[in-house]
Amino acid sequence: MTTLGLAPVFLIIVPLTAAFLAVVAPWPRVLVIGAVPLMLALTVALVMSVWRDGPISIAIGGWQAPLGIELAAGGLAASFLATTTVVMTIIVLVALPAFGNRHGETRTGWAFWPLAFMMWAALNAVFLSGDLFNIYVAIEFLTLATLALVALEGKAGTIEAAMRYAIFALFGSLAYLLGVVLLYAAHGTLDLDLLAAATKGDSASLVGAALITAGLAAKTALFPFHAWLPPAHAGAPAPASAMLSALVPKASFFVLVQFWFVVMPEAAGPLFVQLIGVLGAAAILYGSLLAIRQTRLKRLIAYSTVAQIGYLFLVFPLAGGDSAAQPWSAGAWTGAMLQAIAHALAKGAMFLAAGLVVEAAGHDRLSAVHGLARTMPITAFTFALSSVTLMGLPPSGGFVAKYLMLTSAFASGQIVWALVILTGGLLAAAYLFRVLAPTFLRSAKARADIGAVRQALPLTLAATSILLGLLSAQPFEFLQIGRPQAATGGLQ
Amino acid sequence: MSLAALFTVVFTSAGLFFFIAGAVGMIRFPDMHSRLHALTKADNLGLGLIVIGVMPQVDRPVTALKLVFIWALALVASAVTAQLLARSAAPPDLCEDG
Amino acid sequence: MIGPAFDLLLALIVIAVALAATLGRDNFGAVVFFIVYGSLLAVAWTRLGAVDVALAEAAIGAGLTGLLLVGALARLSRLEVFSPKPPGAGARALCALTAASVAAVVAYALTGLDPDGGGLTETVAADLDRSGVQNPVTAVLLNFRGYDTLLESIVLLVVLVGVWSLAQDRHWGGAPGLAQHARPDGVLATFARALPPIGLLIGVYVVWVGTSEPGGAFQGATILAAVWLLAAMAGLTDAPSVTRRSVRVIVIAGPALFLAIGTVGALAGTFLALPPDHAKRLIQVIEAGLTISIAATLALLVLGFPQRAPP
Amino acid sequence: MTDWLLIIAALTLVSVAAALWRVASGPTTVDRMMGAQLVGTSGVAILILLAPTSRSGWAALDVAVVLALLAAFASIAFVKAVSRDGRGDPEEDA
Amino acid sequence: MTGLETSTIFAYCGAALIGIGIYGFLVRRHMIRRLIAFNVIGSGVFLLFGATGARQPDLGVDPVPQALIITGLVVALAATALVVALTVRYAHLTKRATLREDLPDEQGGS
Repeated sequence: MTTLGLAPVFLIIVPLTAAFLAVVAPWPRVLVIGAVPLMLALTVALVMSVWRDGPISIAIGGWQAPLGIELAAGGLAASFLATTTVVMTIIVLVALPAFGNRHGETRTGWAFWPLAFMMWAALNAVFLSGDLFNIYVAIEFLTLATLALVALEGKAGTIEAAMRYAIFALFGSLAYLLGVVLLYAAHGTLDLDLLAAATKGDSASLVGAALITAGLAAKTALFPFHAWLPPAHAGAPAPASAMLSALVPKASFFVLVQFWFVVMPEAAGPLFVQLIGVLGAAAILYGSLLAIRQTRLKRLIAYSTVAQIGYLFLVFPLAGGDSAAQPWSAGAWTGAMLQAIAHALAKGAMFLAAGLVVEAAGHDRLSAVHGLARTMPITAFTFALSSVTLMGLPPSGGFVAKYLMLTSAFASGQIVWALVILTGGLLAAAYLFRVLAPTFLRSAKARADIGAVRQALPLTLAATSILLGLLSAQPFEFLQIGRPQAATGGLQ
Repeated sequence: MSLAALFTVVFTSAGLFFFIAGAVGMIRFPDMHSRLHALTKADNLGLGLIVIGVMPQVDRPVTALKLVFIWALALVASAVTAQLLARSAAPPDLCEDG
Repeated sequence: MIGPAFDLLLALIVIAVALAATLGRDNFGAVVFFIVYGSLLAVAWTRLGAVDVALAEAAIGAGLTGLLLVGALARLSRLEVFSPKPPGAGARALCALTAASVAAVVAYALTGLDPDGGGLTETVAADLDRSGVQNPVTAVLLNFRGYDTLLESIVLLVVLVGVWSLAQDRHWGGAPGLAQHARPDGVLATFARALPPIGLLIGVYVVWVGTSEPGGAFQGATILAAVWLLAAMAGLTDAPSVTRRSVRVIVIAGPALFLAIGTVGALAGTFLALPPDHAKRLIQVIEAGLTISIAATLALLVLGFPQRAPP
Repeated sequence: MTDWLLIIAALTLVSVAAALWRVASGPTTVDRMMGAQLVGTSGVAILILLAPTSRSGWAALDVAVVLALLAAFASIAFVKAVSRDGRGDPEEDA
Repeated sequence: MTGLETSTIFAYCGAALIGIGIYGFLVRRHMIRRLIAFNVIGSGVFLLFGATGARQPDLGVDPVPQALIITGLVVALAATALVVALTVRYAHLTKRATLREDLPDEQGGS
């Protein structure tokens, strides 16, 4: 096997090893310096391999499905893995000063690192997995690491947020697991590709699919299961918030897309895809309206996540069901995936920048951003660039994503979704200007001085989200590698 | 019916009798200490008789040994818990949830 | 005829116990019912012929989860927590309707299943002699789907980090839970001195037979954890400080060893490959490592976060 | 013989239902624990009765071993929890 | 699956347990009670899984569900332990073992 072929498994092995070491000894600096370059190299290797040779498939332990577990990475998985690598790299670099254990080991300084590396491993495990039960274990792994990070501050509010999240997450995992059980009972396999090949008109498969969808929707915080998200994402320490908001919901969304576009595309009836679309639209509008009303910086950003996640679900009415066979489906599907990536980059940048602002101001009321353009211009610029992506303005990645979805909505004659996308953009402008406009006000005095390097790190993420729009042709092409061709008949 | 089968029938029935007697005692006896007494009867005698009753059916000597071991374990555990529970001055109820 | 009658009776009792555990007003009664529930389920698993699961259910459901919940409820009641009003009759009826419809839909899904579906039984049997072990469940857990098991052992670790991180900052470096004590010559202490050797024997036996007969690392580790907790409850031993390097090495050792063996395979070409000639030995090594780490982790999880200042 | 053992097991199960009544009605928590203890022992007895009838052979006996070993633990956790300071034992308080 | 075999009886028993657990999960407020309900649902799912794997008595129980159930039991125990710890810590801080019902943000700002 070539070195390139080893990249996927080492994307799991390396962060796990780092997590083990982080449990034993509080030396994050060494771990970050050791693990980050390796992860970047492995990601480049994986992306190049997928780009050159197409989708990768690995039978773990040499046992082929259905007996064993197979890992798989096409363009979509590789893109999400690469996004994770970029976002996590910046996050761990930003987190080093705060959780550096410079004066001996502290509680948070110790706990943050195993959790961060385990979360990284869990995300990669979800994106690579080609087995329904293995995905269950990986998602539980991710959920429990998330839960611990949400509670890390140790205040009553953050622990309550963690408990609320736990209630949704536990319910979601059981629903997903029950769905998996029913699918296995009906077809005797857990492998995504083998399940895709099986005929699935029976009651167990349909009930299983519904349960899997409900479970994953609860974990992705799709409206009306969103109530846990804002307190959880806003209450965590800023680097953790960045992971939670930028990456964690993408994992369950990724599985949902795999499930509906690879495993059971034929079961996505018109009523189902429209229902999911309505929930996504509700999330966009409701999340945006609540974001406008927030008075705290991190809460506002968290509600923006509720809204931005809503866009992802428009992939179902635009590219699923009847639309799957239509010419516009590729654009809509790719647009939604680009939205996931662009949002990950922009939201990661925004939460990290917010963390710096909170650190400088000593509080997280919206007034913390007053005068930012003068006191912390790099951070103000980070806010501005990520806002461009979140609003969907050219030339950002968010623009390309929303533009692709918009044109598909028009092409398919589903004007309602186009209106929702446009309204969502206007509402995003409304809540983001509440952050951006005051940066030019006269400022209150900042309490702490934040170095230029620490400010520049989130900026690179925001800049990457813009770059995604400028280079949109290559990402578009890359996402098509191994894209499920749902339009092969059997559509309702 | 073979002798071994008859043996099993007699002893398992006797064991069952003590379990039922213990359960009836649990329901009928008025105070906690006499209920505890009923419990230990079922634990010790009921389980013991059933172990003896199943003995002729074993496949290997080691299984018989295991059966005796289970009985001994249950005997010790029940003696300890009975002792501790009897001494424990517990509040009537810890807390309620609607 | 007798078989199904027994099963039906057992199923009804299990359902009644589950109802009591969820419907009863008394919290402590609910926990007691839940412990009972675990032992009844162990019987149900035995009836189904899934003895490996029955062992796990007896050790986890009836054993460790019971310890965890009894301890937690006692701590909460000492804090005299606030009890909210129960939801109104209308809300309860709506919840009951939701729950009943989910159960009905699941039951409907079951009616559509092929009554002869054999799953992967034959596939596993066909490759069993290349797995290195004779117990098919162990073969699936440690070889065919060893990757799941690797991740699962790390899930326990992530939870341990999460639980410890709930300590107050001033307690960081202290030992988990509270110091326990008992009358040194009392029944409890005597029992706790006598039982560990027996428990150790049973735990190791359950792990050991796991390669050929029902049993394995998880069941054995749970038993070991429970026995150690008994000694801790009797004040005979105490949990070590969470900052002790040795404790941390013990909790990661098993998963790290498993990962290391998998990585060697990856460097040789296949992640987590166990060559058939060495599979048995490797599985035994992995199981031994996992047993130690899982037993330590589970025991520490039940004790909870540090509540004592470092000495 | 299989049928006979199953009949005895089923009837032991009926006695479990009686013990459950005690768990449900209390009145004290000690009564509930006692009921649970009886259910645990009955479970051990049922497993012993099932072992010769089970498809998996006498392996079911190992489940009985584990249950017998761990059945006492919940009661011990309980008596400790209700002791004076929540971490002692009833014999200290006496 | 229909009829009166061991596997069928316990498969439907599993479905019933899932329903009972969901009711408890929705109605109960005390976190320990919710955890019990969560575990009841979980055991229902596992029982259903194991029972559907035992449909052919002459083949024995499918070892794959058995292995996955053992994995699932451990994951459920881990989740339970974490939520118990969260609840105890929360009760230390607030004297509550239940979540507040109102969500301040949804009414606007906090």
